[in-house]
Amino acid sequence: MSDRTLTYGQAFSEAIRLEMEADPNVFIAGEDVGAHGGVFHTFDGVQSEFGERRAVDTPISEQAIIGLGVGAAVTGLRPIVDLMFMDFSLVAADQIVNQAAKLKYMFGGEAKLPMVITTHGGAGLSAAAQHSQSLEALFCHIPGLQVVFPSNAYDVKGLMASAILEDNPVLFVLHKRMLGLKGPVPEGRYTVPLGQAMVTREGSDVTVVSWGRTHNEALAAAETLAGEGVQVEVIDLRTLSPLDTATVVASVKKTNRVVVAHEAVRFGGFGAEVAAQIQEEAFDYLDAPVGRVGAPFSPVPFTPALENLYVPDAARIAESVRAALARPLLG
Amino acid sequence: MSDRTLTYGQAFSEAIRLEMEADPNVFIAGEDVGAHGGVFHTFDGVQSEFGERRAVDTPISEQAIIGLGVGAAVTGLRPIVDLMFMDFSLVAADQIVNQAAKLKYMFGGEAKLPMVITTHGGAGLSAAAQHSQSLEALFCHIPGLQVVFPSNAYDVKGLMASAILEDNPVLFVLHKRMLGLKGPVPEGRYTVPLGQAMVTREGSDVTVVSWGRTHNEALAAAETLAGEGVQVEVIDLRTLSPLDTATVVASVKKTNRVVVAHEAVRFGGFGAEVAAQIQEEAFDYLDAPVGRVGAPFSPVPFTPALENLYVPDAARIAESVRAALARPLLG
Amino acid sequence: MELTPAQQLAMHKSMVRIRLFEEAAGKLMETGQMPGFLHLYVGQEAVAVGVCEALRVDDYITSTHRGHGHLVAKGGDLAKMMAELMGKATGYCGGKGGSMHINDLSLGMLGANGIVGAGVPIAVGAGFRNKYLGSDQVAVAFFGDASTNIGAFHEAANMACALHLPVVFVCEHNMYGEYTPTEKAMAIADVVDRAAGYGMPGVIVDGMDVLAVHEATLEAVARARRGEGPALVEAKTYRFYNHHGIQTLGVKYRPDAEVIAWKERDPIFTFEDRLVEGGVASRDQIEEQWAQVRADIAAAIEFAENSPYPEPSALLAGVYTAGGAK
Amino acid sequence: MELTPAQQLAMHKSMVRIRLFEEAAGKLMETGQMPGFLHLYVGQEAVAVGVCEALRVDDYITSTHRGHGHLVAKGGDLAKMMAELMGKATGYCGGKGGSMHINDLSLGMLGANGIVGAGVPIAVGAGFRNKYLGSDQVAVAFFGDASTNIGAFHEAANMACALHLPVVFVCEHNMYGEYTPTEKAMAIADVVDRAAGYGMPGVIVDGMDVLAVHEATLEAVARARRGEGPALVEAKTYRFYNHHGIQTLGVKYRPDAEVIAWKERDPIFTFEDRLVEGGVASRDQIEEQWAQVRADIAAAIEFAENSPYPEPSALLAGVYTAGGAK
Ligand SMILES: Cc1ncc(C[n+]2csc(CCOP(=O)(O)OP(=O)(O)O)c2C)c(N)n1
Ligand SMILES: Cc1ncc(C[n+]2csc(CCOP(=O)(O)OP(=O)(O)O)c2C)c(N)n1
Ligand SMILES: [Mg+2]
Ligand SMILES: [Mg+2]
Repeated sequence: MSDRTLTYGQAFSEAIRLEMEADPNVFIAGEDVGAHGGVFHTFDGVQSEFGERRAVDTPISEQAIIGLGVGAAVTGLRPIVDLMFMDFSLVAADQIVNQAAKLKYMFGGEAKLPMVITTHGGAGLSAAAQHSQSLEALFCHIPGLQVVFPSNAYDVKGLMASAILEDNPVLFVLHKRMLGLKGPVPEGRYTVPLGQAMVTREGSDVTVVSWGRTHNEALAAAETLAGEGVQVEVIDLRTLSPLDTATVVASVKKTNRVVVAHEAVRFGGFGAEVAAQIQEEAFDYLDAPVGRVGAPFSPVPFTPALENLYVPDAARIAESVRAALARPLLG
Repeated sequence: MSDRTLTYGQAFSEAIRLEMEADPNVFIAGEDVGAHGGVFHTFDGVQSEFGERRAVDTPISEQAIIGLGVGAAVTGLRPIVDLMFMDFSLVAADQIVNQAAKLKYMFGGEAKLPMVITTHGGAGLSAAAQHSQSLEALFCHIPGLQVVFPSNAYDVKGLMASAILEDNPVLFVLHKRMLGLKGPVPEGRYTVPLGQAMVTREGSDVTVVSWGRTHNEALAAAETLAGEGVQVEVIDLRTLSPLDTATVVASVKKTNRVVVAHEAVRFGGFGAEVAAQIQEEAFDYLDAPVGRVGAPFSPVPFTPALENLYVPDAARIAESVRAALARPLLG
Repeated sequence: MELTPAQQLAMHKSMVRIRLFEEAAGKLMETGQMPGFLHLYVGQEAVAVGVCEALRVDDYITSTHRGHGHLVAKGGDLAKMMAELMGKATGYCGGKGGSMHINDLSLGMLGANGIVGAGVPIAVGAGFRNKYLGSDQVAVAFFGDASTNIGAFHEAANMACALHLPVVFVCEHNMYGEYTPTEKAMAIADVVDRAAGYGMPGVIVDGMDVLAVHEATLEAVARARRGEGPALVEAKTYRFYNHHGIQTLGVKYRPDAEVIAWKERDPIFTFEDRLVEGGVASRDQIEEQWAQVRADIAAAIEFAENSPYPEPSALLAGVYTAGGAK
Repeated sequence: MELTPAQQLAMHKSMVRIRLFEEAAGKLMETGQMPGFLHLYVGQEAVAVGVCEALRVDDYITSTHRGHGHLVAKGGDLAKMMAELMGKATGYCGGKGGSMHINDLSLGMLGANGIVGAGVPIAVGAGFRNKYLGSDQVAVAFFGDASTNIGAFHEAANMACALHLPVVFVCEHNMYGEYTPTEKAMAIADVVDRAAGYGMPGVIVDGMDVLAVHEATLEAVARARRGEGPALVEAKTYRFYNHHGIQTLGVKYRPDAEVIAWKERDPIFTFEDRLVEGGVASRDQIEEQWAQVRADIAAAIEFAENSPYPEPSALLAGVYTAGGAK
């Protein structure tokens, strides 16, 4: 590992700048991504390095932003198009789901659609119900898309490089509460492959599967539980679609107990898919039901007094792990 | 049961007409729902009975159609707004998810939003990737919405009446391949309560949970399996959100084996939530993993040669049931 | 229709209420007492007030991310607003909505909105309701210049015209959408050029002149009430602070000189000069209004500060309405 | 720029290809040999052909649910089209797309589209690509009159103008969107009235006159190639069959007399009269063209009928592209 550190947000813009240097067909477009460097400054430095031609400020037109990406990608460019807040993906859902995701298949497989849709998800800024959602479950359900949701600066850079180099549409989600989080990031170009989960802490008693900001809560929960004598194995999915079931199942076969934790609403969340697959593939190894931690069934509340209760944290993950462990062995 | 029969589609328009007679604030709006009676004729007779004021043809503007519903509902009317094909819900996703679903909560709970969003989902008409989707999983994940997907004419009428009388936004999905399916439907007003699943065939060996068109495939599979000496209990969820977990879990506790089957893409589908809940609540009763049947991970293909392979049918459900039964008892 | 001195003073007071409410909120945000994003309305007061003075309590409005001014102008309760912005249980949304979802259904204010353009179709729905019920109420959609580039605006404008609904579209053209000058986001200078594409009349008005805004809106509203369909009013205005937060000068995307020039056209101070010059009010009367509002704001802050945060049990309340029309 | 006789005959042939392809497809549908929905282009041939004759092979077009005509006019292979409509493995999309997703990337035809308006932003993306690469290629978006009421159209039109892209917007105004007369869906008669709202020129042209369409498009395309930005061409036209399927007269929403009146202005027959009267072609030459196309269509049908359906293994192929730029 490098001793240079960057923030999660800086790692993102560095990946973009390096890939734009490497390939003249890569460009960024979106609202305020150019002169302003993005509302969260995750595109800082791109326009100053590459100019207005390759760092394009667009009107407030999410459908046309994605459509611009689709049209440019199918004709040979490699667009990175930004949606600012993940909530706005709903404004552009037709272009993402009915166009970008399906175009290649509908066209008989000949087309190539190398585009990255970037966005900022998650709660924690008191931004209320329309600026705080974690909507990854919606897009994981859509064949033709890939969905990435990193938890640290190193992965942000490496996964973003992979996403840009990828020939399929990728939805790349940054968690907006993690943008300032620092971590070691090597200087040059490197990739972290899409579709590979990572065991970020080894343990033998129970597995916690997670991603994004919740993954770091899982690590914190593991630390707490270590103090209680429980060895938690933590897995960061990193890419949600395609799902690296093998890594998850291998861990569960070792620990026999597992909790899936995410920030999104629990009901119908992507954790359900992970849980369903685990019980399908490791049924005989499970000593307790697959636990799931997620947000309760409500929109994200504005006031910190409620938002703090809403967002799943280390304490709730630890609680769910304890419940999984408390379960007596049967038979 | 009445001996009068109506089709699935006729039951729908009858529910609307009866509720419009009962409440002058109920109206319908959408593309071609008025003079033409809807592209699938599921609104036949409404404009001729109630006139253009209460059966409104709109421009092709799905966002504004839902917005019209939201604005009319929050100011006291009871709109029924139509999206024609379920795929078009993606065009209007912001208004459905960020506005209709969340408005009441964001407003502190004071607002009332009695509106029904109607649409026609499902494959089977060679309508290809943008006119054949089953997207219920997307909307089940959204707090504030309710999602209904009936499998027969009786339920269509009763559930639609409930949806119209309900004070919350309801997404009401008709399966477009079932519109001509006849069944007994009583003449007058009646309701089938939202949020209640129904055991449509009793059995002791294995449970199949399903909804919509796939439910009828499940019944067919149960028939086939009965010939093999297997007694399948079939559950029609009818309402997906809120989910009637209790009925499902009670059945699984009796049969100890279960398959969840739906037409939507399996990965990230609503079946994952049902499966995850079953293993959470009936873990000790399960003699086999919860099986899941759904469409493969691709867009819906156009050609019948592939579409027939794509859509889960009775044979695939039966196969999954056999796999669940083949599983030896452990411990 | 001439405005009475009392009406003009009321309009002045309403603008001052917006100004002082916003500046107080800005200060509270600066000192960490106000969570979330604040999009201040300061500079644009003449638009909200000029428009809402042309409305009745039972008329509807929809608003934007920059919505406090619209609620104040529609008669909003400053204490409940301040409490909401602080996330308190006594706020308009019980603390669950915050700045971007503030609303008062009893005043026909159908909500600020965090999604650009999304309020416009909702106003069309309210307009539909008015026509459906045979009422002469109107619905006004407020939206920014840059918001007119989003599909929802277009669909709503067209639908209101196609269905001939009593909706007035009020565009607040403040020359920017976030940090992008609107001239980069559209190839036209005036949003009003879009009105003809829907088949409605449009008018440009000086958004720093409350009387001009009022007059133009009165006409559009009267038309709508008479059942003559929608109209668009474009008010040229300016936000004195940053897109969100309280920075004024020294931002990268707006020349300081531009900000200063617009501030010289402050909608409140220029109106005060006219009131005095026209003999409608004395400087003392005006100062008295400011003092009253200052006291109201202080009381609002006190109310908000002394209010409790919502109980944990509130978290899941209000996702669904119990009951129905059964 | 005068069109040579050869060009005019090519345009005539292209229109005949559309006509006969569509009518053959309609018949096959009627007899159950063609699955799915067919939106026939018959009646509108002059638009696709007039426009595409102004384009180069390397220019891009996006299309609609009513897309066969656009692909034929861009040079599409009738056999691969027919095979696609029949769901065969040899079709343009290997049978996976069908009528609503037919495309030929090698001809710059970026697809029919099942979502109203959704092709328009994609054309803007292709236009962006052209400008980005410094190429003089243009992109044309075809769309229907009623599609201009959807948000995606609006966003795309505005974005093309804001970014000054080489995009030509071609509206085929056939007076209906499905079964709704467009006059009920918009309060304006001419879509061209929307052009000014984006800051682009717009022109109305007789969509039954292939030469008029061609001339208007040539100018818009030349402008775009010169880097002068987008333009809108509105062609007034009519579909001779039902929204989908082959019914002509006796539908509830369109008066028979209206259909008959438009059919009298058949874009092919009126063009033939002009060719003959102008001495450009003889009746025999024209008949010969029909005969050639009839033979092509028969061959296309034979090819399609004799083609296999895709293998089951095709089901999951092509959801993702293997590899990448690594
Ligand atoms: C759909 C959507 N896209 C982007 C945003 C982010 N955003 C919030 S305000 C804003 C600018 C709006 O500009 P304008 O409509 O002119 O209003 P102003 O802020 O100038 O009052 C943007 C881009 C959003 N909230 N919703
Ligand atoms: C988003 C969306 N809404 C509705 C439809 C259904 N639909 C298909 S074609 C059509 C009418 C389109 O009318 P127009 O654009 O005028 O084209 P035309 O059919 O007249 O050629 C409609 C409503 C759709 N495909 N997509
Ligand atoms: Mg603005
Ligand atoms: Mg049309």
